[in-house]
Amino acid sequence: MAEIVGVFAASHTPVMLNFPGLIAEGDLAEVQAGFAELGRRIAACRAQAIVVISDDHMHNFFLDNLPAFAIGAAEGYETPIEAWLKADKRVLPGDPVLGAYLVGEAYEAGFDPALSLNLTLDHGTLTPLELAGVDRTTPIVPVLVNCVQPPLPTMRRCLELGGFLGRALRVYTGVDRVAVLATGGLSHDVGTPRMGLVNEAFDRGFLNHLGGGDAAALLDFATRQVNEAGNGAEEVRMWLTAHGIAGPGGLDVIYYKGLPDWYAGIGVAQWRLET
Amino acid sequence: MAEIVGVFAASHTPVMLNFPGLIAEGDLAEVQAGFAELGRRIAACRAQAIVVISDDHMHNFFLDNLPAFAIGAAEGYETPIEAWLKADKRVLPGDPVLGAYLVGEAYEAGFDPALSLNLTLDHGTLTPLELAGVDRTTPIVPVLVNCVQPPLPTMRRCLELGGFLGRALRVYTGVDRVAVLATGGLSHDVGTPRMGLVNEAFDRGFLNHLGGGDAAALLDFATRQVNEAGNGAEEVRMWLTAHGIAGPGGLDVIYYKGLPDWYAGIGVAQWRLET
Amino acid sequence: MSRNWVQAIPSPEAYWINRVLYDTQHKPAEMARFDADPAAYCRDMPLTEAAKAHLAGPDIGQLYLAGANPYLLRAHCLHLRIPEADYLGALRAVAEDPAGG
Amino acid sequence: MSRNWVQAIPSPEAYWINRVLYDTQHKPAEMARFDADPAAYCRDMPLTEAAKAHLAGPDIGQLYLAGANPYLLRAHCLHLRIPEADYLGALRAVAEDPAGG
Ligand SMILES: [Fe+3]
Ligand SMILES: [Fe+3]
Repeated sequence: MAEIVGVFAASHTPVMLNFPGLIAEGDLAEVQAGFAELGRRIAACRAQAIVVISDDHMHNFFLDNLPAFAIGAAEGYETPIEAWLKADKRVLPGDPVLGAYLVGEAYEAGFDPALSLNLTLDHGTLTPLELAGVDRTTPIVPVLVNCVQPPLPTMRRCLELGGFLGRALRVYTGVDRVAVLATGGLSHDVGTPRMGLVNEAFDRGFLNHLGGGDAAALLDFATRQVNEAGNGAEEVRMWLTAHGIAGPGGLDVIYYKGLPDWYAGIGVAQWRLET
Repeated sequence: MAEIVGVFAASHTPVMLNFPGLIAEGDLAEVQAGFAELGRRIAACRAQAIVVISDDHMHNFFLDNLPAFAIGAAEGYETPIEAWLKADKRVLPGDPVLGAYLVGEAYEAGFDPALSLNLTLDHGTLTPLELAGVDRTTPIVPVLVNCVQPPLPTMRRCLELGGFLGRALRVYTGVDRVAVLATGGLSHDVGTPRMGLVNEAFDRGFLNHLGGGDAAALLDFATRQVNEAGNGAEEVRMWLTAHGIAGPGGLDVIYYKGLPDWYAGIGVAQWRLET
Repeated sequence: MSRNWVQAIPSPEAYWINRVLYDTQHKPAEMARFDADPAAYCRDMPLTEAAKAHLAGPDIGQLYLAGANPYLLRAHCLHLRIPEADYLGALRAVAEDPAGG
Repeated sequence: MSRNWVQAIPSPEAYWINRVLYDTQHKPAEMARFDADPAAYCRDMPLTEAAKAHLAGPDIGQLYLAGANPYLLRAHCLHLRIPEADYLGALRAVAEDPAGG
């Protein structure tokens, strides 16, 4: 039976890699330190696989066949798909057995994710791995949640998906140690008239709810307030999925600051796991 | 609130249109009469929209993004996608409002179908409409269930999807009268060493279970026996979805015969709706 | 109250706008054809006349209001090398509440 | 006991076999290139050597056993105008139980 050895979340944005210097030097040092600490903690997990929960920014998926959830079961994933992203072209190793297991268990448990045997992953998955310096040989399983084009899965359903993933991972016998990294959010806008605004009140409220034990209040907050926090804040769905995996043990916020010049509220956090 | 004015199911196979004369003349007359009766009953429904539940035979969907369930919300659907199918190229009118409603309600109700705004439908959806002579102006909403490439959604989940669809349709206010047509099955093999075999015992057992009131027995039968009935028999998932919509009021089998020269057990049926 | 999305589901017009944005970004031959003559590229697509004009412009604000996916539209503008200030200005010009609320 | 499927999920080899079958059926230019020289078409794909040989043959039975999707494989054989009896014979020749059970 696998142990979930760490559940983490971090914001992602292409600006992190393309134009890090847009923010003040002190801020850059702090946010880089936050991601470095994330990297140290992930490394300390000695995970044999990392479930990376992110979204596809209209690269692999389009309106002809737009999945609410998709799970990858490939041997590897080319990345990044964005020609303009300042990152090495490389292949993230996959764990096809764990990916296939999660799809099959999802179908048994009343979830309907799409299966993907071929994804070229985008900055959503890649940038936090890059910034945190995550070991390039640890296999990943991508879980993709639609946050970029309505109709979107509900906040509640994303939390429930996490509950399922947690149960399925804990009885998986293929590896002993699994980590989880959710990426995206917090408040930001991409391609809207509000682009450049962040909403620190939303972000701090959301992080507080993740740290507390009241799932109903968490869902209510996310569902009602997300329209005040920007279309990029729809990506808190990934944090909710991670929360569903980790359970209500509390949240350790490694870093948070609203960084309008990076167009986003940037958070890095780790859940405290009940033992 | 919409009334569900008819729930039907019929087998589909390209052979119906391409090589109808492969079966004996008497059989052909009987099966054509069965589809004609289906057409008369559908016409008598005076439905303002038809939810057509079928599968995509690896045309619109591939392993890069293979949905368990997909719902169409387009204004129209070109068909057929198969160049070799003997059918007029035409556009099936869609009901985009009803399609969008069903996707949104599915997400609220704990189902995760993919959204599709552009599908070129294949013989699965088209052939029963053609053979039954369904009015070409009635808008459809395609619901596509993966039956052609494992991992497949469970039989249970397909029945549950039907339960959801029935509840959502009955409270829909956009039209007054909705019909449902499920297509696919019954026993047959496509592209396997068993191709050409049919399993009448399976087919009659399955039809009997649909007519009875025991959902657990129905699911148990379908789940355990499908491997004796061929990979094409995986398409009984669509019949289960229709059964979930209709409820356990009983089944009126309009036509059934195993037709090995059409490579399939061909069934045409209508559910008796509880009023 | 502010809203994150212009449309709850893409309209038929928005579908085809997004189809142009998606295809050009993901198929180099399509992008080359678009770049050579945007108006010609759009002519044979089932786009509304308004959408053809907005894409050929481009009129970023009107594309946004018509339901262009914000991620696809942003990547399109990056490809066109539209200066960031112009891009943001075009979006802000169509905001309901110019304060951004 | 008989089973409907060779694989519970496509193996990496099966993925690429199916990719060839899918792409050629759905993209006329790919089909033309395949038809002109199947071996050359397969050469640059990340296929196993065995899969390349089975596709170039074609060896219908071996493709089936390797996890080719039965629907894609059938359509491929229809495109190649393989006589129905030969197609069925090739499949039956690899059946575990030739009686079809
Ligand atoms: Fe993002
Ligand atoms: Fe079929």
